[in-house]
Amino acid sequence: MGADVSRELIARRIARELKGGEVVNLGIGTPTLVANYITPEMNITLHSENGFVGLGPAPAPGEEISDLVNAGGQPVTVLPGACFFDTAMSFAIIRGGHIDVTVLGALEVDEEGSLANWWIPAKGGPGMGGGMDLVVGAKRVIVAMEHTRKDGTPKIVPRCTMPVTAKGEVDLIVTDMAVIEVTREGLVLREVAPGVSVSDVLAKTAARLIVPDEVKEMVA
Amino acid sequence: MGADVSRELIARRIARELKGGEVVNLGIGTPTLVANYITPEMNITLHSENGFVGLGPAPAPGEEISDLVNAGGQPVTVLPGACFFDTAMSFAIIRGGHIDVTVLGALEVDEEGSLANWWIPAKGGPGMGGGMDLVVGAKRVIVAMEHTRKDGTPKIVPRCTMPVTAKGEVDLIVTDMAVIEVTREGLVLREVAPGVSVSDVLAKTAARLIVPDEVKEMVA
Amino acid sequence: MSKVKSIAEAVDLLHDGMTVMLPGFLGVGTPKAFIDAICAKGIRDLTVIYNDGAFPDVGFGKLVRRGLVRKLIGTHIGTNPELVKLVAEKKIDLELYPQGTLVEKIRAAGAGLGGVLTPTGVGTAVEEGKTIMEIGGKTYLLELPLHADVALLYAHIGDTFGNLVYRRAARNFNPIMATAADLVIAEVANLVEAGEIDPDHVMTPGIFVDVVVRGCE
Amino acid sequence: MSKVKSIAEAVDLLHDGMTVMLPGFLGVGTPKAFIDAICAKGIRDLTVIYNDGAFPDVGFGKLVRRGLVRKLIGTHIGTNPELVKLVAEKKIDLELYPQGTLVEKIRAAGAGLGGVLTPTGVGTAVEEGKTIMEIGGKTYLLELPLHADVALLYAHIGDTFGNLVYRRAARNFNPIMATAADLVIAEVANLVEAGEIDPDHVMTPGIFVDVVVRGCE
Repeated sequence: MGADVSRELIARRIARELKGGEVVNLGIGTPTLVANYITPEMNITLHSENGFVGLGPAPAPGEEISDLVNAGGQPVTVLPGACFFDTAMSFAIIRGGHIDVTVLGALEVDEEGSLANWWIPAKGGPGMGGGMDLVVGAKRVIVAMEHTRKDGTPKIVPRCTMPVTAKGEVDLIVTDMAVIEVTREGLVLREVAPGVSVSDVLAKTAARLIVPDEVKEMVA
Repeated sequence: MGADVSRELIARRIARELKGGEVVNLGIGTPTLVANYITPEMNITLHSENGFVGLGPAPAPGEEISDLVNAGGQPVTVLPGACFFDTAMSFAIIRGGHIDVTVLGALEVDEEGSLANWWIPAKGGPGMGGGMDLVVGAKRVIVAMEHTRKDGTPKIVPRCTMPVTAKGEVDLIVTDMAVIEVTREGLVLREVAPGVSVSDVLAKTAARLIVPDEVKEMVA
Repeated sequence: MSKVKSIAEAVDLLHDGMTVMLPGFLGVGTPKAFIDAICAKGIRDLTVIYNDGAFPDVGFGKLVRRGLVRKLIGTHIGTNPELVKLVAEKKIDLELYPQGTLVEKIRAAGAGLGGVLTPTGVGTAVEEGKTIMEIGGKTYLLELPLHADVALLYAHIGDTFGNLVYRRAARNFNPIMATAADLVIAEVANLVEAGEIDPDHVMTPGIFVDVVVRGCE
Repeated sequence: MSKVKSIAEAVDLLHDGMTVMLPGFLGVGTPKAFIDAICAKGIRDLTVIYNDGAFPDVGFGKLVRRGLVRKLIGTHIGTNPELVKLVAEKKIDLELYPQGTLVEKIRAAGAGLGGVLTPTGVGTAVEEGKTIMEIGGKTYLLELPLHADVALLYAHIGDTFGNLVYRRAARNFNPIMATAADLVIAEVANLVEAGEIDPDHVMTPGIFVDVVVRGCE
């Protein structure tokens, strides 16, 4: 499966997790692609942490507005019912539990649902931005990522080795190979991608995975 | 001196304390009268803790607007340059040191500049409202009050006997008899009202008063 | 999807014993039609978070007169002699905070903060029972979040998604209370379609509002 | 009394070594003309409170490229490779906070709070050196106020008294930083007379603003 195809699979699968009326924040990268699979009928409101809700699609070329970008700095539009606010309000929304679902990438996720997705700058990483607040504040945290690093080493590990973004806040992990739920008992394998077997997933996962009797095929 | 005349004297004298460009909050009662002696040339901005700056005079009869009242609930107007905000911002302005002068009444003031102007409701008083924040937050606190209670007993006392609004925050006391400054050394008598002698003031004050060589006549 | 309901439908979402956030300052900024509906239905035993005592026949004062209030969490009751009397007779409980503290407690609940440190009240009766902290040579009180079951807002304009615009001094506690209750009901004087309010002019984002009802001016 | 000055007059109020609050998110909401004036004059050794690294040729990035920044207090630098390199080489100091924490620290300074308790960062490197408090079974970090010598705002509309209106996502840190600096200078794209902005639409009250300069769109 190519990288684009697997990113699309992840994004489509995550879109199916969203429920009508929910307020959702999509992180940069693969999470942003989830927006492509959200239809108006789903009645989802997208939050952009730089200061608005009602995020819409990219503008037509030439119709960009300088003051209207998403959290990745790309020109965007807003939908009817959108509104703008300051950073204090934006993070009151985030930290105060008013975001139903946040979707974000990760470098590592562990058995306790802790995740690492930023790096101490002294070691070359960019800083945490708004990610730590999103992970702590959102009612539901979904991680969207490749199942392994480029060199094939597992990103789902017994215990994060990198600086964590938050402890025990992840609810669901969606990768190009599997859907894994974080439960009190540990990580439970819920679905495998088309053409991927349970043993494939186990081989590429360093963390202990609970495999229930029924593991479905991932429907995207 | 009648009560109206003395209230007017106090209000006029306090107006002379205000400097160009200052943001001022006037409490209910005598402090409100200070507004009558503020001219546009003085370039003073009045803050109303229920949510705006740029407080103007009372509207002409019949021109009251239901959503526009001052902190005493009376219909008011706003001046050009006014703006409205919510209570969080209003008290961020107050507590954050963005009010230059607050003028308010008091039941008691003491030698340390502590004041009492609310009563525990169980004992029959109304509650502190926004007064405690104003006294703590404003850069300068001016108390406007009658020098004594109606029965002639002093309101300026060695130590407040009623529940205090704040400790050591009062800067200046303006009464119908005197202007008294709160200093590190204690209360200093700065001015006496026309027709009032220093010994009159001392007789009506329970707190220790420092009397400097020069005590001016209060000019209103 | 519209959030508009009738007042009757919205009042049915309330029940006896609730903790209710009610914005307003001496009645300005308090929903009128909704208060009348609560009085008509007689939802009682309410803990109300409201700034002041209003007046006996205005806003919160109507709930008091109708005997529906068990407790007030507020800052000042002096404008309502009926309330002062009921408090003195211990028929209504009263929990007082400085106004700036009350609004920060509500904001903290809405913003997911565990508390804020305020200098207001230090050295006074307000500090009783509270954690006192010294930071950089200054003394502060730790004030904890204050949350409610329901907030009843009043806006001059509201759209079908719940975006709200307040007018003049009627804004006061409305935008803050909107963030700190499980259920948020907004009475709006003027109802418009989503998209009709300039997104820069919205004062309360619709995501905070669950139900919109038509009120009166 | 008008607060309007020329950019040259306003830049003269700054000096080397200042702590500067700069609103903006990847450059959107940052004053452009004023940044250019600082670069032209070469005011250096600045500690800048700014959300991110912007881009090398945009806003805060221009100050970095010009060698004027000693330290950044922010949340994320990944979009500016030049800054990342300077930080790695220890030529620019970096103090990182979660974005929601950074804005609350600034708000606390402006609102006279001694600090706020946030759950963000608990159990991470962010908690190092901070007071940790447990309240109601939940763990919080105490975050202290962050104040600056000067804040440089950018508004779409400003009046001669300093009342400001921001446009779309350019609002971000502007209204909060307006409250937390000794000197507040606002670059406005459109300058109007006091009274021309609807008092309900003002986003930053003019009482916070000391100087207004005309900028560009």
